[in-house]
Amino acid sequence: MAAIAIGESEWEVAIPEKPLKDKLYFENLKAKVIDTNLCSRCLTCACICPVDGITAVDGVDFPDYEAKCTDCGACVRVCPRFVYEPKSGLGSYIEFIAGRSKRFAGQDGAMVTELLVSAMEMGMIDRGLFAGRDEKWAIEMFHVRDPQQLAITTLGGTKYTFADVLPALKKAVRFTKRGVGVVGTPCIVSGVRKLQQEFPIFREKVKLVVGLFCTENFHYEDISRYLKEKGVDFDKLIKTDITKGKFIATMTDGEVKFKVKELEEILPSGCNVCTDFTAVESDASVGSVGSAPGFSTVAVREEPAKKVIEYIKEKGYADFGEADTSQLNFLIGHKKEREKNITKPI
Amino acid sequence: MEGDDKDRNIRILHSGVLTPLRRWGTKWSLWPCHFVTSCCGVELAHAFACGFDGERLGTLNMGISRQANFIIVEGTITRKMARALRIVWEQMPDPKFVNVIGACGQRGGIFWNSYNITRPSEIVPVDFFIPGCPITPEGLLRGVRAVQEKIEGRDRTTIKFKTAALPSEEGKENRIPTTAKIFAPTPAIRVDVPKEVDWDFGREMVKNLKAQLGDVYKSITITDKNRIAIKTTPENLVKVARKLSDTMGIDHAKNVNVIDVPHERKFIVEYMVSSYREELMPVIITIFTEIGREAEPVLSSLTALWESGDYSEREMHDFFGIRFEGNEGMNRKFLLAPETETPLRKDFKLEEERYVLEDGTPFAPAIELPSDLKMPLSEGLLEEAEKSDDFVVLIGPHHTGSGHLRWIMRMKGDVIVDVIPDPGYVHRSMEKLAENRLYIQNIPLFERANISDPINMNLGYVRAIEKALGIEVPERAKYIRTMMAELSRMGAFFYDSGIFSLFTGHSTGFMYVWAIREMILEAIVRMTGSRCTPSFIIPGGIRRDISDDVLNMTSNFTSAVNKRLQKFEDIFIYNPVFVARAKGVGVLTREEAIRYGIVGPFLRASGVDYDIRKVEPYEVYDKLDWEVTTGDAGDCLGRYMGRYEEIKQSLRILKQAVDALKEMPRGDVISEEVLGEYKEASKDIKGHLFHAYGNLVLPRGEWTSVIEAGRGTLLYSILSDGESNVPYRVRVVTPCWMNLRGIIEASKGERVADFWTIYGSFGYFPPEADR
Amino acid sequence: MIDINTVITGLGIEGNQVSVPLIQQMLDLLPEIPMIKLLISFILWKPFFAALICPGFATLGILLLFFPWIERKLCGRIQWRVGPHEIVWWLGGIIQLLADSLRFLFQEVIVHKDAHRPYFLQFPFLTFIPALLPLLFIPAGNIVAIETPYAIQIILAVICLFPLFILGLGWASNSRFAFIGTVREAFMYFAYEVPFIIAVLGMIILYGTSDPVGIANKQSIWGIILNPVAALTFFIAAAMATSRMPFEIAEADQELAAGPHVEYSGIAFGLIYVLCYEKAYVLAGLMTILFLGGGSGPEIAGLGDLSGVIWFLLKTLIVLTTLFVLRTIYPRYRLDQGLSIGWGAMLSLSLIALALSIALAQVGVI
Amino acid sequence: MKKVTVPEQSLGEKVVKHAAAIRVAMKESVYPLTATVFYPRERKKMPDNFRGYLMFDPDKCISCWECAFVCPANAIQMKEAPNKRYYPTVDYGKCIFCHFCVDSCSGGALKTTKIHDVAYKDMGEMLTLTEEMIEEPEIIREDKKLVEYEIDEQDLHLKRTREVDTLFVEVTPPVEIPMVSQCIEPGSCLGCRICEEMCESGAISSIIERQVIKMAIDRDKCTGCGLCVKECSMQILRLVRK
Repeated sequence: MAAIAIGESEWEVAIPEKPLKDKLYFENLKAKVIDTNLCSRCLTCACICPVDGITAVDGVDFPDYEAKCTDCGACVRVCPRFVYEPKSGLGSYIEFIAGRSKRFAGQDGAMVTELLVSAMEMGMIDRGLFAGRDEKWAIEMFHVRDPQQLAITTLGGTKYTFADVLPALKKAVRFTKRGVGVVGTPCIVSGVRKLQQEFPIFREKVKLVVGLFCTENFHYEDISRYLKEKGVDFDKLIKTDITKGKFIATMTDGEVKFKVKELEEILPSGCNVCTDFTAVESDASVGSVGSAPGFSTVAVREEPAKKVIEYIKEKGYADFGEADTSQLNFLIGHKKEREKNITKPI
Repeated sequence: MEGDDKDRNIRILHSGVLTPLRRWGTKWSLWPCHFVTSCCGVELAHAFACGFDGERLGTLNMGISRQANFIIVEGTITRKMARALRIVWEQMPDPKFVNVIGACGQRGGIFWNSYNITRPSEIVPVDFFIPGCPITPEGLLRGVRAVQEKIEGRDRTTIKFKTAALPSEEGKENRIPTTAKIFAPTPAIRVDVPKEVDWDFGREMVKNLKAQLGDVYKSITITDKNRIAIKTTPENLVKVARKLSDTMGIDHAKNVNVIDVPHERKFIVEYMVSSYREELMPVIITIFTEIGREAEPVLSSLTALWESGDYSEREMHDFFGIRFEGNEGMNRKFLLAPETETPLRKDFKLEEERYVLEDGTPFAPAIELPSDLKMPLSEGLLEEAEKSDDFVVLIGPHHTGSGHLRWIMRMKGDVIVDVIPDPGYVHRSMEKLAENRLYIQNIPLFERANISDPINMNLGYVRAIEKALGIEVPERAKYIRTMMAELSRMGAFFYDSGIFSLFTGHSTGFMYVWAIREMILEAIVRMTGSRCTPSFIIPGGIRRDISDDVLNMTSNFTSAVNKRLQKFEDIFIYNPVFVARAKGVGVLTREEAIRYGIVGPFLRASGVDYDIRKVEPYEVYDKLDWEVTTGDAGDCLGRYMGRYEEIKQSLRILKQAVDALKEMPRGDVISEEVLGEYKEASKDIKGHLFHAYGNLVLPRGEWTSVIEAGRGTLLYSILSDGESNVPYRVRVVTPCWMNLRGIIEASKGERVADFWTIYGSFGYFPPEADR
Repeated sequence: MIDINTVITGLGIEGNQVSVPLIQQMLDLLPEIPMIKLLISFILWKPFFAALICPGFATLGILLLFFPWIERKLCGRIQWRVGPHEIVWWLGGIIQLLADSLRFLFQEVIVHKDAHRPYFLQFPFLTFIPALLPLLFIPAGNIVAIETPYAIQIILAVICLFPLFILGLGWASNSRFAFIGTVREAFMYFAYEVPFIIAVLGMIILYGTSDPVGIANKQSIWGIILNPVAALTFFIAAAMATSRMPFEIAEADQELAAGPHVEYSGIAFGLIYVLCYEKAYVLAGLMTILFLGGGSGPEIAGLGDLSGVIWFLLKTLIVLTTLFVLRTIYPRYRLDQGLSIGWGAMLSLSLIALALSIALAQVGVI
Repeated sequence: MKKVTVPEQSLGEKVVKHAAAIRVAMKESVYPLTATVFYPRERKKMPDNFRGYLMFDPDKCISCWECAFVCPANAIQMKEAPNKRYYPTVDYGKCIFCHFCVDSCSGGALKTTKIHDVAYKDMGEMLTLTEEMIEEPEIIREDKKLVEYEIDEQDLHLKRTREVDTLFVEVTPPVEIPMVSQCIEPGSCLGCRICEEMCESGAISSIIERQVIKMAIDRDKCTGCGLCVKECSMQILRLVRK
């Protein structure tokens, strides 16, 4: 075993100020983010909580926090919406292309899978965090360390449900040797960035953050209830998709279609204040809008993602085409409108 | 249950006429109905053999429950055995007493959270509990004395603790730590992780395989030296197997294994196959396929090609609910568990460890006890036997000559038509427990599969770990391991000789070899501190060096044993009556032996020159001068004489190893590679075992080690996910489990009394087979 | 007042007294308390002495209490251990069997529901008839209960009844192991009985008489030296008859869990347990008479008739011990092997013995 | 390779072998090689490294919980003492005497004894609390003699001496490997102070000064038990050489 670098015996930790002085940090978080409906349920707080107390069963909460909470303030430090700086627009990018994986089949061009697997092959990361689902379409997080594991059909495809990506990230960071790749909605991407900003260990270990284009996302309990009402049988459900303003649930024996607008009644409050459609903070964001059917739109923003895309091109793992940013503008604009929903902090 | 009052027997004794006489007579005439249920039976035998001779106390071992008045429950009572215990207890005349020896029968010992063990105290009223794992003979005799005292009216625990004050100065409130076990989330399970090894023959072989198999395989990987993994689809499995069998002469399956991967909704089913052709001997080919994780997935059986995999397939059916189409034994006979229970699936959870003592919490999970006393037979067996005019006798699980399994014997006159084994009475779910324990904690666990050959059990497991980590063990440790492994092999042989002589009715033979065993155990106890369960070999070496006195003693043993062995030879081995009993009985030809999957010395007795110590040498076997013993007879006497000759070779090895150790300067006995920061502990692990090994994690992949244990090929296959400090799956195939088939086939057509000769000649040790 | 001597003479027990010179004076000195004298006369009356004391019940009783101990101790010794010891350890556990029998006596007797209850309980007692009856005909020295010229034949006849009772035990038990055990017993019965009888017959021919006292007296050279073949046959047959190793085929602890006795418990088993010792005692006594010169031996000063008794007992014990030590030397044969030994080797041996006897008788050795 | 042949016994050989077997029995009945220990009245000497009942010294215990973690049978469970520290208790109804606990005890607080012959009349009694493990327990002993196995080049001999063996042994303390916990990446520290709560020796301290938590590890007090390392949520503590 290699010699371990001698560490420090004494060190200091800067902790944030508490707006509510004599309350615990979590109570501050609750008052400022959760109770004000700002919370996006990205669960960055659950990721960092040293006692693993924060859960998201029915809204983010910390049951029994009086007994368990160590009042370290980490949750406040990492919460992207504690001091909310809404982001929007297309963001900066190096390249804006459309791609279709030759190796994987999935939603559209399966470029998310391709990006992570290629990064794994390059040795940049040794695991990717994917959202899988169980028989009831509830999300379970998946650490993919081996492209072979992607044979599981439930990993690909959109679920339109919040995934506990970030709680899984902590374990991934703990186990990883080379690095972790994360896929997530814009809120999750912001959470990861915030973690990286606060804690060097995440800077070191999280190597690739792939964002997804996102208009809104739903809580599992809400959407499953809603879909059941619409007549979707989860045992037979194969995939879900949103195209052209319609939600399509494909089952073994038919389809259920309805307008996306109808879903607004179960729209989470966190999404209601989210203005980011393209995950501007990510290394690369991927989505179906803006490219031909069967292709995914990829906005390559940072150096790591660039390297991966080059690797893919070099190996010829994917077909590439032109992406049309203009198609995105409508949705970007649509999301930007939500800025008005943000109430000013206390 | 009714009448389960602990002091009822004492009341019976103390009432009625002539009470003092009754008490006195009962006190000195406690005849134990030796309820050999598990490995403590080995130590019980030591207590009643010449080393301690329990008969001195008037306790004459009696196999028959009607005539005994004392049960010594020797360890584990599984769900299946629970009924037998109750039946035996009910059969015994009043007044009767029960002692439970060994931790398994108390709060479960190392098997405390097993899904299959019960607590005897809930089945029968127990008078005394004797701790130990296994107990020492002294402990057992202390228990007998305690019962004698109880009969006299002094009912007491024989230890008194003094309560001392604990430090009471004010301290700070402390947090309770979480478990030391780390489970990786959604682990990546892969059987065929490729590995770069220097193995030209293998690369050549892979090339040939690819050419031969054509399109029926998915991938062929070299996973380690001498290990090849072939992936195929469930449909093509039989095709691959047939090609391998036809073109390469792969003639036996060493292992059938199933791995449950719930998060990927699949089972991996793997067959480890090999050949007894000279050049292919060390190679183990793993053929594996993935099938969907349903309630009862179906896969075609390979028993038509390799009958040796038969019992392992049945076992997998019990544990995972996978149906092997074409195997007749798909009837869930192993566990006598609820029909729907598939315990080795990952969603079957065991009780979690507790690290803080809480008042009023149970220590072991409560297991539902069987409610009736029926021990079911397979349907229609009796009717069918009656029609063909066969006589059916059920032998065991509590029978002087059955060991702890049940044999259903069909006979016509004095000729055996069929013997159907009903194993699993000592199934203690080792494989499941191993998935929930740290790597280091599994060392004592696997050792308990067979405490008559503990060091080989220990060595096999540790070697699999070392193989995975690529550790080179210090030379001195290697010699000590070899020495101990040979001692253990001798112990196993003498154990089997003793049982064999008992089975042929020769109690003197039993006593003589048990005296020799007593010497072996003395050597082991001085080396390690424990008689039967040393747990002495740890990854990277051994726990500590051994002293010169012990080396001298071991060296003396190699010559001292001859005197007693000579007498044993005269009175038992060359005794014309014994020769007449064993000669020409239960013959297995070379082909039969290979087909039925016989391993070890029993296979060699049928003429196959296969000894892993030569084929794939480990430790220092290749540096020492010794020979493999084979024979052509293939009968009971051949098997026995072959093993006897092997023991003489063992003495040779032992002598050489001890001499080398005496010459060798003292040095490290644990590899510094594995100790890391704690390398000062390389001479003695004392004080740093957990530091150094608690977080041992194996690289991803399946690591298979085979060693030659006392009774044959012992295979450990550890599947690691590369992140957890607990194994994902450990599969252990013990020689006795493989030999079970041989006993059945050799018995058919022989005379009834020959069954015990055959059974004895195979050295069957049920805890090892059932695990 | 009745003269006690008259009574004694009247009963006809006067002349047939065991004479022991050593205690004769003491007896003579006994005060003239009539009852005691009568009692002593009775006890010393030879038929009575034989039936009640030696070789009869008292000796048998003591033997049964101590012989298993001797056996267990000796076997223990040969097997490098100790045997029963701790019960009174300074005497080496000599009263072990007393404890065992007391335990059996007071233990519950279980009659399981499948058993034939009356027979199951009767047979252990009935079996005592063939076991005890021969004792009346076996002389210790010159002391014998019933003196008849056909004693040997009667003994043989009664002994041959013995296995029938064992069959009864097994049948009444109604258990599969007991069933197999009894069948094996029956097979073995026929296999050893024929050579056994022929061997004895040979000796009767040799001695020209079947009166045991006469036989004993005729052995100026012991029968075992005259006809060792017959002695060997007799000994092996005795081992078979008492189910000793290597012929413990019917009981076969490891195979049949003691065969016919498997279901017996408590005192019923206790009785069966001693039965085989009783039978062995009878056979050993017979062997002593036929081959070892009965009670003959150097006169022990002052013991008179008892000298013969002691020699007889000593020889019987030696035979018994040899018979029982066999179990430490041999494993057991298989049934078919046992049968082939019985019907093959032993039958031919017995015929050779018969021929030898006839030849010797012709030559007129005796 | 060595071929084993099974014995073919001719009639003559059979007789010889019969005679050999009988000779052994006769010889042994006169000069037996008895190897029996008369247990309740004698006691076999066990080596000093014998793995028997455990004894515990609270002064040496650093409450590192390792005995509880390593125990394969979960027989060792910790119990809070009046001084708020956790000390081990042993349930002999589960203990398998592997002594992994003794070998894991870096302070040498657990040590072995030669007690192994104990009968309990009740399973509840088998739980031995910390306070009962400190002083030497008494067991019922009837032995007056000590028997030692001696194996020389000829045979096994039983050496009997008229003495009563002491069951308690002096053990050598384990090799000391001084380790200390250090923070390898202070920047990632959350300031949750779990390590401080964990530390039973009080080596880790924290001071909150306005918006800064000052963490300090006292190198002298630190026992190197590794509990803080194990529990650190960010895994930024390491054990390093002192």
